[in-house]
Formats: sequence, structure tokens, C-alpha cells
Amino acid sequence: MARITLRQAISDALREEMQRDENVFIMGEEVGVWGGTYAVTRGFHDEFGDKRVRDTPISEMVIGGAAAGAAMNGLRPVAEFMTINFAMLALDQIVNHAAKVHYMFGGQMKAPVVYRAPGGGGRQLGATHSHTPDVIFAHFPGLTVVSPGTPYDAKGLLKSAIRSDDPVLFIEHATLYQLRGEVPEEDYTVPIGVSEVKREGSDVTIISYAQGLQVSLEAAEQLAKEGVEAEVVDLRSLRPLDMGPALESFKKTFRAVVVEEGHRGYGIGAEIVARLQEEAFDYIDAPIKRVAQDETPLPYSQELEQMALINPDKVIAAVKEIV
Amino acid sequence: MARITLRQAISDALREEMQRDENVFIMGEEVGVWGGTYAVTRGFHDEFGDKRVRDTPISEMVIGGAAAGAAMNGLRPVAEFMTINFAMLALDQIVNHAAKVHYMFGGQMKAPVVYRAPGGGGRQLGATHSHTPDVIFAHFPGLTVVSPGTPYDAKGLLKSAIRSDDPVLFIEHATLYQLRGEVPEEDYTVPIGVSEVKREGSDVTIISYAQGLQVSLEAAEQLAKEGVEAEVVDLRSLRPLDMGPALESFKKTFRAVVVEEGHRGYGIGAEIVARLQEEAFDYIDAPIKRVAQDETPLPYSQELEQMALINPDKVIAAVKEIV
Amino acid sequence: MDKETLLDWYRQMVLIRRFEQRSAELYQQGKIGGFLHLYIGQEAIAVGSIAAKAEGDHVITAYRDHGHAIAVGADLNAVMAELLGKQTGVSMGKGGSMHLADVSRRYWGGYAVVGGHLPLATGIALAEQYRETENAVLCYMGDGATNIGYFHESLNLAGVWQLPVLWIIENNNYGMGTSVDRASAAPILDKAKAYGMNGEQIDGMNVMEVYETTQDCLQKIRDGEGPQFVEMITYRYEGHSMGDPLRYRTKEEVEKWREDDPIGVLERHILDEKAADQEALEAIDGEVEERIEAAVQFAEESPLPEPEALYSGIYVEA
Amino acid sequence: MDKETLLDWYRQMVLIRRFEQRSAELYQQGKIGGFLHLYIGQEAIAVGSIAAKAEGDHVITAYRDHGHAIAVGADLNAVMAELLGKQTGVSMGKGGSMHLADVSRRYWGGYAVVGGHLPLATGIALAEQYRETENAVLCYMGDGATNIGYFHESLNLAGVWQLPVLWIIENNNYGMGTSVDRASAAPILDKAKAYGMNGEQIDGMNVMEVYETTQDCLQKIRDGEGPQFVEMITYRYEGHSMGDPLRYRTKEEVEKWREDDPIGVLERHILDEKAADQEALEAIDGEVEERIEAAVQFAEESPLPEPEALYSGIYVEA
Ligand SMILES: Cc1ncc(C[n+]2csc(CCOP(=O)(O)OP(=O)(O)O)c2C)c(N)n1
Ligand SMILES: Cc1ncc(C[n+]2csc(CCOP(=O)(O)OP(=O)(O)O)c2C)c(N)n1
Ligand SMILES: [Mg+2]
Ligand SMILES: [Mg+2]
Repeated sequence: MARITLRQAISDALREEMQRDENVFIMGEEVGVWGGTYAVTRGFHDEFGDKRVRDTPISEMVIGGAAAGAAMNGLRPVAEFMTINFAMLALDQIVNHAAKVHYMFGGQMKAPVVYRAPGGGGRQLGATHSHTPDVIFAHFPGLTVVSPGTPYDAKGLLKSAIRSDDPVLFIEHATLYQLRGEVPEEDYTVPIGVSEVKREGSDVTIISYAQGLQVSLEAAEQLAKEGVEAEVVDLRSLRPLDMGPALESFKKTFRAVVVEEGHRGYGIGAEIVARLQEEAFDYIDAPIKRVAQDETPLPYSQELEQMALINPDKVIAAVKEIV
Repeated sequence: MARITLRQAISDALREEMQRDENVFIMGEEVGVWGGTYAVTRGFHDEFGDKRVRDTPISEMVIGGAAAGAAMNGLRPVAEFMTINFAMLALDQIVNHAAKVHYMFGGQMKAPVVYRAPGGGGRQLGATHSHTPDVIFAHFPGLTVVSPGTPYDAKGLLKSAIRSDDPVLFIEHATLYQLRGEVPEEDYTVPIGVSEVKREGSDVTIISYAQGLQVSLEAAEQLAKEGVEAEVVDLRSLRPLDMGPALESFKKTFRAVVVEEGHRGYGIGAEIVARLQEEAFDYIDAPIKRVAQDETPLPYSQELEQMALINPDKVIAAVKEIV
Repeated sequence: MDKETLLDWYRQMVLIRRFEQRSAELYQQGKIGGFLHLYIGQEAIAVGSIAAKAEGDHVITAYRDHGHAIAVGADLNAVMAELLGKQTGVSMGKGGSMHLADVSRRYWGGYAVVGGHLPLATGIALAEQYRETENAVLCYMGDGATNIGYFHESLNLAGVWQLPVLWIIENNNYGMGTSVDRASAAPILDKAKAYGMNGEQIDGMNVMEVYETTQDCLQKIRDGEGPQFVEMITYRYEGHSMGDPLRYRTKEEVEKWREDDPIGVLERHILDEKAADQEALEAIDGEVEERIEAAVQFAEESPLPEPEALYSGIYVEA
Repeated sequence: MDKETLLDWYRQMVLIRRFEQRSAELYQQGKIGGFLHLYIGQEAIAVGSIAAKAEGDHVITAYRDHGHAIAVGADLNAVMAELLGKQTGVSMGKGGSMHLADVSRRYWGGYAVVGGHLPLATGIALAEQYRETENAVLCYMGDGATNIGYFHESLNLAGVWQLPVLWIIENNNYGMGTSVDRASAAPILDKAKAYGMNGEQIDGMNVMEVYETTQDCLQKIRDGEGPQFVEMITYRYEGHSMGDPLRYRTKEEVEKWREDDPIGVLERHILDEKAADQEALEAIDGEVEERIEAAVQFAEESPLPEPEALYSGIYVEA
């Protein structure tokens, strides 16, 4: 197995799916000639041409909807929002159209579209460009929302997303693009809606995903040096949400910390906490902690921004409060 | 005190504020000649004229942003989204512009705008028109989100919202417009960010707001007949969120049910559960329950739609599971 | 136009008119819930334009969607059953009046968010272009919808990519209570040029004109001239939806428009051309009446959706 | 144009140019983070148009906002400090390059969501109309921004309400790597008519022309002719932001545009008109150099924001 970056993993998944199925095409701002703002689709325009690598105007609403429409009419579009911040402009198309047509018309149509959207803070892009608003999309039934934390999962989940008959929002974390990991050469998929234990441990359960997963794994390594063995569960999919591995782990450790990059209030962590206490009430030995982004717009200043974001130290501190 | 409808309470608050401060004006689709889709601004156009009662084109994005811009430049706009479903089109203007300019520009400007938005299900409007997406707005720091459950609170909170220097999303529940309650003649306000016990009880704490509050109060009445005294806490504001009364009550009852009209997953209730277990861990005697909308797009069929929505029976059932 | 065609159009237009009138009654009786937007007055548009469509062409519209459903030939019983929220409805009772579709007839349905279907139309057209077919999309919208961002982004993208879409503006003079001049900074026709389209304005009360213009436009699209834009002037006689206080227009205005009633216009044409006599038309009216009543009966007798339906069909992959 | 004015414009344009070049260096040194969008090549637009504004007029733009900040007269030290994320920055280090504002000069700042400031501009103008002042809003945007829904809704509303806004399109030929013809279905000027505006296209590399046109437009607005629309043709010599792979244009194209460099154009005009000699211009260059270095020094020596700043100022009412 090669060790490739998460960027490469996504790029490979896209390329391989485009080679496999000629109904798969990509569209979005700067995906073509530019090669993708984050260089994910570099070389695609040369390889696949104008028809299958489509630069769009700056028009998020129609990117969201045209991709859905093309999907309804038989294609397999992968629409890229340059960043998830701009996907907020397409919210209505994503959660109110793509996610609803199958149900609302009694099953007459489906919208197998994939929306790719890089997000996250930590790059000094200021308040409007640094969102991790995953939770607001995950709130809506009908949409599938996944967000990988490793190159392996990125490639496998993206393939599943493209092959899925349902609309999928595929959230990438821009600070993970450089992350390297083992990825097989041969075709494989990672199932949507299946969480996974990424590190075993017996003292505390850390539940996270995407960039939070990497922060959690780092925290777990440091904790191990201090004799605390954390089990790290990667949600991978936010909807459908598979609580299985998290519950199983929690029933073993009796303690949990949920780690996410988005804002704490009404965030992903809240749902996880609620589910744990609903479904494993008898196992709660200590308050379930949340480590999340502070509730402030993200400032430009690097020093201030970093204070607001999650990091391994914050996870370690939360763990120590309960073990 | 007169017993007036919640519709009248909102209408009165608007009228009185417009009379008090000439910088207050209203804008939105059909607020003028039509008199408001839900008749909230009936008569306003005649009373205040074109300048202060402004019909707009069907353009939610600019409604959201022009109101914010006018607020930045000294006015006190009350912009109406015909329904909160359409406010989703203005998400970026609301949470990324109105809610951020004060912070992002280091305090140089403020955006004292009020967005009114009726929402909710139960009227057979189908999947796209029946949202209670309160949580997705409440997730963002910088925005204030309130949603009253009684005529008294509606009037008092709307006045506070209009007088606030911060952007406020004021969520109305369309099925509550006919609800009657006592409202004083004289000027008063209800503070933003202050929860309130709406019914006292010692056996279980029911935490809710807006339409959920009414459902909860009805459930509490029936429970009382069976000897269970529920304390009902009304959040009123979702951001800032005042957990005080809920915590106090919970520390007395050791049991809680959170009731909301929106979808369960990643909903308001999740945050309340997370906060209760974080801040009153030693008092949890039973799983904290959530009663919320099922995770399905809302169907048109009345029978199916009602199944998906909350009602007193569901609240009662949840309470009985834990008392 | 040959006699059969004219009579067929007459039949369809009367069918839509009566369907709408009957629906209004059912709404008053509480048998239909939610919103109900009647197409009365605009029948010539759906009928004339859909008559011009080829089999492979697509249709998509807003919530005022009964007329288009009937014109594409959706099963009348199933359409009525949908309005009553029944299991047998075109959308299995989940969509209601605003969300009728019949994908088997390439009718992608009605959409309730103003302008929300325009991006979808763009994408549906993109798929046809991608597959290099000759098929086009007929995308209908109201005058009010031309002011929303969706309109701009969709027409622009269609222009840039030269997608096979015919944008049909059903200008009935109002978006709810707001007249076009209070909502649009320029006449609607002036908007076409901003997207590289010529645009045409026609009488939407005249089914023959609607048919011919639509045919021309579709031909242009198939000839590779790119997306087309037609504004069809029409009027809705009833309120926007049920319960419209109608404060924004006068009775006189409505009466004036009645002189142009699209069914009246066609009827006069048929009689003038001697394509049929009054009796023949009345026979059609009677036949329509029967079909409508049969549809109502079917709908009323149909079962409600099974409770499990609530939870099924949220995802294709369960 | 009188001599002082020409020299003042020259000074401002060189100041912007040098500020941008210096910023690029600081970015390379890692002292500026995030995105940095340089205004090099477009200086004539901010300088010429803002010179035409009355004191009460407002300015608002997108993320490519340094030029406008300098042209409105924002404190150069505070602007540079903002880029370095310092407490002394115009936005207290919270905004960065993309979010410079100086509300004391009615500069509402730069906004990073493409088109996101257009609705705000509309509202700012509405407030002036509401108060019945003569003040207008100069709202700048890129060519790429004309394709987003915000553009449509904002220009339409401004048209319907006849708001005092001057929409200035800085057409620098590209939105990131996408040329205008790959992004807009029609020439940008053709978009004005859809909002009931005439629209004008001018040479954005000529500060005199920019000034005069802006003055005319503002006069029209004050004369009650409603919102105005100007497309100013320009070019950005640098990449879109730092790290642009520049695959979408040729070196030759860039070189060709350099012949029209706005500073070169003005310099030739000054020398031709004998408003000043080469020496006088060099003196200005030197003076600018000093101001820039002083600003860099100020910014570098300024303190970082206090940690508490993270949590303050989220709400006006804490
Ligand atoms: C985005 C959005 N905003 C507002 C509404 C409420 N609304 C429903 S129909 C309508 C008027 C639309 O007018 P027009 O496009 O002219 O169509 P018509 O009803 O005349 O057929 C409005 C404002 C909506 N459904 N969606
Ligand atoms: C809504 C939105 N979509 C995409 C982006 C990413 N983006 C930033 S600048 C830009 C290009 C804008 O081009 P133009 O309006 O011509 O302005 P210029 O950069 O040329 O000054 C894009 C696509 C964004 N900031 N906001
Ligand atoms: Mg209309
Ligand atoms: Mg540009």
C-alpha cells in the first residue's frame, strides 16, 4: 500500500470513478483550468475535457441545483463547492431539493448527486470563510453527510458517495489535505453510515471525526504516555449516524469526550452526548465532555483564532477531568 | 389585561415600536398592500405608508442583507421572511453578514436588525414549507435567536428585539397565531436570554419553547390528573441560551424531557441534554428524554404529517418512561 | 390547426378549468389541505406549450402545477387523489397539490420554493446535452420568480453552457399581491438579454399563439441556438391561493381580463373556423364533467397512505 | 484637472501600488496570513472614483479592498497593522486583509463572500433615502460577482426602490481563473438593462475617465435618476490571491495590459500636461516609500490583540 495524502486519495477516487462510469462528471468553480482551488482536480481538465470537467460561474445556488437536476435525469455529478462556507448559499437546493425530491414525489425520482465541500478553520481566513457548519446540513433527513478523517476513508467514502443513489454531502477538511496514510491500489469502498474504532483503549472513549479525529488521535498518544488509554471512535458519517461502536466503547470505558471542530453550541457533540445518555444511561460514570470550537466568529489574528479552535491539549484536559 | 391572540401581540409590538421610533420600519414580501401573509401587518400600510411598510420582490437574499445594511447605517429594520423556510435562502446574509460585521470589523459597526420568520409544520404544506429549522440559525454566534410561546412573551420579546443593538432572528410559530393570552396595555419588554418557568411542578422538568411549550403545558395538565406534577420551563431564547431555570428545576426533579417541534437529530434538544448532563450531572436519575419531530421530510398527507409531529401524548409517554 | 387538435386543446383546457373549480370546492369542504394554487385563466399556456413538446422533452414548474400535470397527460384520478393526500396519488399522498409529478411522462413536478426548480431544470437540460440528445426542458415560472437569485444563476448558467432549456415566464401580472412593476425594476422581457437570449413576449391567453411560439423556440433549441426565453402574458382569475384577501386589484380589472379568457378565445376560434359547433363543444364539456367526477370519486374512495409510508422512501438506499 | 489633483492621484496610486508590493513581501515572509488579494493594476478605479465622492457618500467593496481603504484615507499604519493581525489594525486584528473597514470615513469595508456585500450596499443606500439625504453608496464588485444571485436581487431591489447606489463593476477580465466569457452569458454591460439602468463602460485604467464618469453618475443619482451602473475595464497584474498557479492566461496577455498600466497612463498625462516633471514624481515616490516603511514598522511593533479580544465584541449587548 502506498502512503498518499488525503488530497491525493480524493483525487484518485474522483479519477477512478470518472474512468469507471462515464456518467460521473465534476462541476464547480475553478475545478477545470485552474485545477481546483485545493489542487484536488489538477490534471482532470486535460484528461477528461470540457464536458466532464466543468468550470462554473460563481453561482452556488445553481451549482447545487443543477447538479441535483442532472442527477435526477440520470447523471452522477460531483459538484464542488469551493468551500463549505459557500455551500451555505446553496442550503435550500441541498436540503430542500436534492434531499427531498425522492420522498416528496413518492419515490418517482432520485438525486444521486455528490457535493464536495472543503471546510474548517485555522487558516486565518476570517469569520465568514472558516466555518465547520457540518451540523446544519446533518440536521436534515434525506441528505447523507460524511466527513472522512484519513486518506483511506476519504477515498473509500467518496467512492461510496458517488455510487450511492442518494444525495451526499462530502465534507473535506482543508487542513487535512496534506495528511498521509496508507491507501490500497485496488478498488475498495468504505460504507456510508458505519463508524469505526480508530484506536483501541479502555479508559475513556473519544468520539470524533474529520480533523477532530486527528486531534483526538494525537491526544490519545500523549495520554498513553501518561498511562491513560483512550479508545478513539471515528464517526465518519454524520447522517446516517452509526452510534454502535461509540456505544460499545462507552459501555466499556464509562467515560466519553466528544471532539469536533465546529462550534460547541448546538453542535455535533450535543447529539452524540444525547444519544449516549439515551442509549447507554446505565454506563455513565462521569459527565460526557465536549471539546469544540468556542462560540465566537473566528478572527483573522492567528493567535486569537488558534485559541478558539480545538487542539490535543484541550482534549487531554477534558479527558483528565473525567478519568 | 386584555386576552389577545399571539398574532395581535406581535402586531401591537410592531405598531407601538414604529410609533415610538421613526427609524423602525418593516420590509418583506406582502407585508404592505396584502397586509402580511399571516395578517400580522394588516392595516400597517394605510397607517404608516410606503416608506415605512415596504413590499419587496421575492428576493430573500437581499431582504436579509438590505435589512442588515440599513441597520448598519442607522435604521431599525424589521424584515419579515414570509416563512422561515425561505429564510434559509438568506442564511449567509443572516449568519455570515448581519451576525458577524460587529465582531469582524473590530466593533466599528453594528447591525440592529430584526428578522421575523413564521415557521413550523402541521399545516400540510409539504416537505419544503414545513420546517422548524431553528437550530441551524441558533448554532451561529453573533446572532440572537428568540422564539416565543405565549402572546405576552411574543410582544415583550419583539420589543426587546427591536430595541436590541444586535441582529435578532425572531421565530414565530404559525400554528400559535390564534393562541390567546393576557397582555398588558402598557409598554413592557421581556428580556432576551432569560428562560422562565411557565408551570411549577416537582416530579419532572419539561423544557421547551414556542409551539413545544404549548404542547408541553397541555401534557402537564393531563399528567397532573394522573398525579404527576411537571414543571415546565420555557427557553424563549435559543441564543443566548439561559440554562438557569432548567438546571434549577432539574436539580429538584432529577428528571427531564426536552420538547421541540424541529427534527430530533442534531436538534435543540440535543444541546439541552448535553448542557444538563454537563452542569447537573449529579442530579441525573434517569435518561433525559427528547420529544421531537421524526426524522423524515414532512409529508403532505395530514395523517402522516401528524404522526411525525410532536403532541401531548408523546410528551406524556416520554415522561412516563422516567417517572 | 386541424380540427382534432383544436378540439383536443379545448378538451384539455376545459378539463383543467373544471378540475380547478372542483378542487376549490373540495378545499372548502376541508378535503384538500395545505395550499391550493389554481391555474384558472392560464390554461392556454400549459396546454399550448406542452402540445408543442416532443416526447423526450421535459417539463418542470412551480407550485401552480395542476394544469401542467393534466396537460402532460398524468392520470387524472391519481392527480386528484394526490390533492386528497391518498395512497393512490401521483406522489403517494406525500406531495400534495404543490408537488405533483409524473416522471414517466418526464414531468418533474411542481416545486414550492419560488425559483427553486430553475436550477433543477438547468441540470435536467445539462444531462440531455451531456448525452447529446435533441431533448429540451420546458421550465415554467411566474413573473415574481424572475426576481429571485435562482433565476439569475440558472439563466446565466444555461446561457454559458448553451443548455437546451426553454424558459417560459407565465406573467399573470402578480406575484401574490405584488404587481410586476412593483417587483421588477425592468419589464420582464428586458431580462432575457442579460443572459444572451433574445426573448419574446406573446399573448398567453391564445393557445394557438402559445403553441406556435413554443414550437419555434424548441426548434431553435434543437438547431443549436441555445436556451430560449418567452414571456407569456396571462392572468389568474382566482386568488393567489385559497384565502387571498384580494386587496391588490379591482373587480373591474378582473372583469376586463375575462374578455380574453383563454377558453373563450379558443371557443370563438373553433366556432369561427367552424371546426365544431356549440353542441359538439357542450358534448366535450359533459364528457369532461364525467371524468372529473370519476376522478373525485376515485380519490375519495382511495385509501390513505399506510402509516409506514411516513418512514419509507426517505433514502433510496435504506 | 488641476495640477494638485493630478499629483494627489498619482501619490495615492503609487501608495496603493507600493503598499501591495510590500504586502506581498510580508506575506512571503509569513507575516501576513490567510488570503491576500492585491489591487495592483486596478488603482485608477479606487482612486478616481473615490475622489469623486462627496463626504457623505459611502464605500463598500469585496475582499480586494486595500486600494479602497487607502483611497478613502484610512490610516495607513492601521491598515498595515490589520494585515499583520495586530491590535492596532483598523479592525483590531479580527478582520485581516479581506475585512478592512473605516466606518469613520463611511468605508463599510471589504467582504469575502462574493456578492455578499451587495445586499448590504442596498440597505445602506436605503437608509440614506429613508433619511432623505443626498448621499449615495459606491458599491464595487468584480466581474465574477455579476453572476451570483446577490447581484440580481440587489440591483433589482435598488431599481425598484430607486435607491442611491452606484454599482461599479471592476472588470479585470477574470474571476479567479475564469474569464468573463466563460462565466457570463452576456457582456457585463448588457446586464444593466435588466434592472432598468442604462449602464456605461469605461476605461478603468484611466483615472481621469474614472473620476469624470463617477462624478456624472453620482450627479445623476442626486438628480433623482435612480441607481447607476458603470463597468470599468481593468486588469490585475498579479495572481488572484497569493499562490495562484496562473494557468489561465499567458505572459503575453499580461505584458500587453502593462502598456495600459494606470500609473503609467497618469504619469504620461502629468508629464505631457507638464503638471510636474520626472523629478517631482520621483520625490513623491520617495515620500510614499517612507510612509510605507513607517507603516510596516508601526505594524510590526504593534502588540497582538489581547487574548480577551477573542470573546469580546461578539454582541454589542454583552
Ligand atoms: C423563496 C420563496 N419566497 C416566497 C415564497 C412565497 N410565495 C409563494 S408563491 C409567491 C408568489 C409567486 O409569484 P409568481 O412567481 O408570479 O407566480 P404565480 O403565483 O403568479 O403563479 C410567493 C411570494 C415562496 N414560496 N418561496
Ligand atoms: C460565494 C463565493 N463563492 C466563491 C468564492 C471564492 N472566490 C473568491 S474571489 C473569487 C473570484 C471573484 O472574481 P471577481 O468578482 O471577478 O473579483 P476579482 O477577484 O477579479 O476582483 C471566488 C470565486 C467566494 N469568496 N464566495
Ligand atoms: Mg405571477
Ligand atoms: Mg475579476
